[in-house]
Amino acid sequence: MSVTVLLFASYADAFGSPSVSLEIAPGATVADVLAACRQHPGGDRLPAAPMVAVNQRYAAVSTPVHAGDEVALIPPVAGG
Amino acid sequence: MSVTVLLFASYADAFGSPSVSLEIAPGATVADVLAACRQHPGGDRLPAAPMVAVNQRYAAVSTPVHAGDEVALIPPVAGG
Amino acid sequence: MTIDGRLVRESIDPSALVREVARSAHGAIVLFLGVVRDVNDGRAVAGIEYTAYEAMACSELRAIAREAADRFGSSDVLIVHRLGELSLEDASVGIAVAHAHRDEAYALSRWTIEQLKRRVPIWKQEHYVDGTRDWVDPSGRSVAGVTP
Amino acid sequence: MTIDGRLVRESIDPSALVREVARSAHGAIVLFLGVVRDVNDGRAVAGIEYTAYEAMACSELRAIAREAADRFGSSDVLIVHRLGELSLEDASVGIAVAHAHRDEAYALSRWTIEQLKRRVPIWKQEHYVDGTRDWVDPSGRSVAGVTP
Repeated sequence: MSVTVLLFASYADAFGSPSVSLEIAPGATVADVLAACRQHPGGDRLPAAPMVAVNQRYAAVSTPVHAGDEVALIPPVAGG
Repeated sequence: MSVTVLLFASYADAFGSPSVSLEIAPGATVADVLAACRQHPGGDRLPAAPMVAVNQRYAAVSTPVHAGDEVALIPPVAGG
Repeated sequence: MTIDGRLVRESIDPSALVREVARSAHGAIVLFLGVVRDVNDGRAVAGIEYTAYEAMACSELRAIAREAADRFGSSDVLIVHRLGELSLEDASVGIAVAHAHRDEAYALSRWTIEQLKRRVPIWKQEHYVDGTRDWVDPSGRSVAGVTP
Repeated sequence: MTIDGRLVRESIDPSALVREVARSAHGAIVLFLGVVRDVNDGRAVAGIEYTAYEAMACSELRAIAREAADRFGSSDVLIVHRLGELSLEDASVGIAVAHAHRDEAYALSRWTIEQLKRRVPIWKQEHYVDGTRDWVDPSGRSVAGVTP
């Protein structure tokens, strides 16, 4: 299935894009999405354990990802 | 010598006046001023150890009082 | 640079206080406002009248602002206390402090209001909804027979 | 009653924030402002651009306001974060909290800004006086090769 991953700030710069489309297997988790992102050009610049949000909530690497979910990689936050 | 003592808030209410004039001996201290205040009508309502300011600074009972000094009895403060 | 304390009779404008302490060296501003509440010690409050030993209160406010700025270094501090008749929700005191960092700005703000409550010769008479009035004594001591 | 978080693009008005949280049950209001400083980590800053994952940032801001209000009870909490290009002395964040008592108001304010800095997906790119730009990473980790 196809999943779109949103990218922001330094991650968007690293990938050269505000999002990437990935093909992942049904039953995939956040860990699988991250592995697929690392194969993408620029994906080697991701830190060891980036924060990930699924449907606008912080998610664990074990969180399942379904078709239609909003997945986002969250660079270190710097609000305030 | 003559000293005018400023009174505020509940103390002014107790004495029925915003100030009292007292006669004290040369060489007198804040303690002497307080003793004279207690003889004044309403002076019995003062607490055991009221705060006193001499020339707009908090003073100890041992602080000397000179002619022309600005002496004030300071009720418990309640700013803020 | 602002290191000052003032007594005022008009209402306190939060934006104006903030403007006075803002500088490009400061990353954090903390504004504290003390506000007239509808209840104190279980009694329904209608308003408060603030009075002061004005000359001394002014010099104490300025001294506190100076001591606060010295304590934490490179800070702007402005303390404004209102006198006269205040209604519910009116601010009686405004303390604006600015510092490079927020840790210091919070500590400064807190230190300043505690000093003000301890030292500055200002008094308040609460007016209650039932028509009575009372001098407020935060220390718990009171002048025998003065309060109704 | 106000328990809310918002993203804005216009400048933050301290008096407007204070007005929204003021109620006659509250005796203390604390307003925190984060402001663009002229220096960060020893580099001269000319301005900052803030961006966000807007939908999630909004819901995190609201969640923090709600958690803060629940933590301390009977409080009003308003968090406003600005996005876009900011100049020196512009406020990037404003947090207004109101509570019956000042102890709780200070604690609430402090808790809220720390949560915001930890959780809300907002990023800043500093623009330096020397013409360079850099993503700010308060955690110290950075994306290899992305910063110039």
